Amino acid sequence: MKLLELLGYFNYWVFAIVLMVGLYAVISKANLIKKLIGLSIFQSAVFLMYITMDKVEGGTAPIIQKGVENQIFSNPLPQVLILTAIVVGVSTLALGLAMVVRIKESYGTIEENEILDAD
Amino acid sequence: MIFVFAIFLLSLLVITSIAIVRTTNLFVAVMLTSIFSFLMAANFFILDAADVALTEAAVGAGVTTVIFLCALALTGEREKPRINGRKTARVAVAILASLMIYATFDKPRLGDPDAPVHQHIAPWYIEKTTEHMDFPNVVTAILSSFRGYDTLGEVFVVFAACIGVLFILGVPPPAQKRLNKVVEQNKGLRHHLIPQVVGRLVIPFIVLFGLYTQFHGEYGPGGGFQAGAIIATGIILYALLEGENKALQAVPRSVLLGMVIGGALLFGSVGVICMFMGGNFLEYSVLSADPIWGQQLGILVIEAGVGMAVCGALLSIFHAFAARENVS
Amino acid sequence: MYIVVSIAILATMVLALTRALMGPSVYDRVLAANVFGTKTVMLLSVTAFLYGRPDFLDLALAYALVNMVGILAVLEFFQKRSRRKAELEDD
Amino acid sequence: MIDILIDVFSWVLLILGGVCVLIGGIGGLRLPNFYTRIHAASLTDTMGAILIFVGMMLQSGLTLATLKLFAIMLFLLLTGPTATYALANAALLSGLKPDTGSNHDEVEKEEPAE
Repeated sequence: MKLLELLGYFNYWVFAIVLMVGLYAVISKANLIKKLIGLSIFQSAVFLMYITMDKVEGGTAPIIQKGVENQIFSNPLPQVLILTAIVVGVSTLALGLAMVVRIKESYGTIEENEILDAD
Repeated sequence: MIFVFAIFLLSLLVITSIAIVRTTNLFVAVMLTSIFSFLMAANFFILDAADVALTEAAVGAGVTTVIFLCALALTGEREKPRINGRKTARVAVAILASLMIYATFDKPRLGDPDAPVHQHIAPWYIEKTTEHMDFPNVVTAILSSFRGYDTLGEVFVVFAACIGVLFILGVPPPAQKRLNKVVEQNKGLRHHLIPQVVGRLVIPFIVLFGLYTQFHGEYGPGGGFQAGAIIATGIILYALLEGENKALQAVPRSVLLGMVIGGALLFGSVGVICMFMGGNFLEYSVLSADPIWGQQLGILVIEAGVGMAVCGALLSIFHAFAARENVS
Repeated sequence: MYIVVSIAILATMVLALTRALMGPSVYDRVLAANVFGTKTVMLLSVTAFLYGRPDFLDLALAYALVNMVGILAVLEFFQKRSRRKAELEDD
Repeated sequence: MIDILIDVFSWVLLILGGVCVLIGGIGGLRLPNFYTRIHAASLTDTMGAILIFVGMMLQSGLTLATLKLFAIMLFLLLTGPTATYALANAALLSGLKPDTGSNHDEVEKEEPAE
């Protein structure tokens, strides 16, 4: 495979790496807020993969310009999915943070191991 | 040529994500998360996703950072490093990463026109948008009319999350945490006169730009979700500069809840009205004699509903967190 | 010609990112985030021209407006923390 | 003839803007303490923004894009320095003393804000 061929897969490799970095944060970090940050990184990696799939060689964004004829457009469908997913992601993140605040107030700590001991 | 940009920005993305996970100071992690969202928006734009980049910009820069910081103010800022369990987690993650990278080799190359993704339904959408709706932005057409039912579900998810946060943070904190002295007026950035003056100058433009994005959704990148986030960011800026109480006077809590409920209700009622007029649920072409104008009218009203719901939800979430800080 | 400008902006982004990662005090990181924000605005507008789609400047305009909120939120957070520290001392 | 002149002038402005932005980045990295870095980064920020956006405005002639470019430049000029001012103010208030040059030999003490 020549280099240019390999570069075509670079986006997917970055997706795999950022996904795993997010997963690592969720698994190995005890602090609940760090877990939520890891979760949002995990989510952004998934968004990146969807949007990488929609790019068409030489295509522009799927907004039809009046004058231009037979334009190649990138695929609009993944963009619609991700557009709503970002806003939903933020509101669920806010829900998670609200729970973390309540855990801090009742347990006095947000380190996972200390919470388990307190139970 | 876009490969140069894409590779450059994506490698920055990887570096930032690794740096986020490694720092122990949570505040630094939040700052790096805002840089992470800047990079995501730039990547989305380079990969031809203008609407998504605008959403990531409107939501990532303003609302996410503010919500994280409000939560950090209520919980500790320092993270205690964990000693055991690091080795196994790293090995497991490394194996998974190599498996996934191995799996990516039979994916279509970036930008490959005859990839299966592009054959199935996308060309149909692009043709039908000019035929049914006759406006340029295909993404808004799919979002609000072809896939209107899913967007309705999304608005209800945002609504549920907002109600969830209000329930969770509605309970007053346990008594001993409450500061006995009278809560001095939250003056926002007190002695920063210049940001207040410039903020007072910029906030109307932010809200105006939010409304522009709301109604410009058909012709360029924009729509309800982005507009709601931008307007919420403008009012959050007002709350930061003038103090949270004055922001509550400007947009009281009842109005916020009314916006959240009203937006979701507006969306659903447009669907029901379509059924009354003979079409099926969320089929806007029956709304008026000329089907194309019916579609455009329906989409306009729905985007307004989505914008109201998202703006109300994000703002009431912010006020729920900010009110908590005064008390505890 | 836009490519030259965009490469310069990308290079500055890398420098700002290294300052964000290395920065000794926390305010260096906030400064790096601020510089990064303005560079993103410039990169978006230059790329909009590079792609020949100048109607996408709305993104850069949105970013130019929203960029300040993050920075002021951080400073508000610090002000509250120092105020709370002062209260703890005199309590 | 006139549009060649405009083209050349806008390229010169664009390149100057790029160089100015680059200098800001390098300055932000190499300067010793916080206040010199903030000085370097914020100054070249606004200057680079002016140069690049005026260069692009010349390039795009009298269209809607020029108006948008002008609006972006205006808001960048408004919000950029304000954010930097608020940052420097907060740093000063939280006890990060600027190095007044008198105590050059003293090693830069660890900022209390960390």
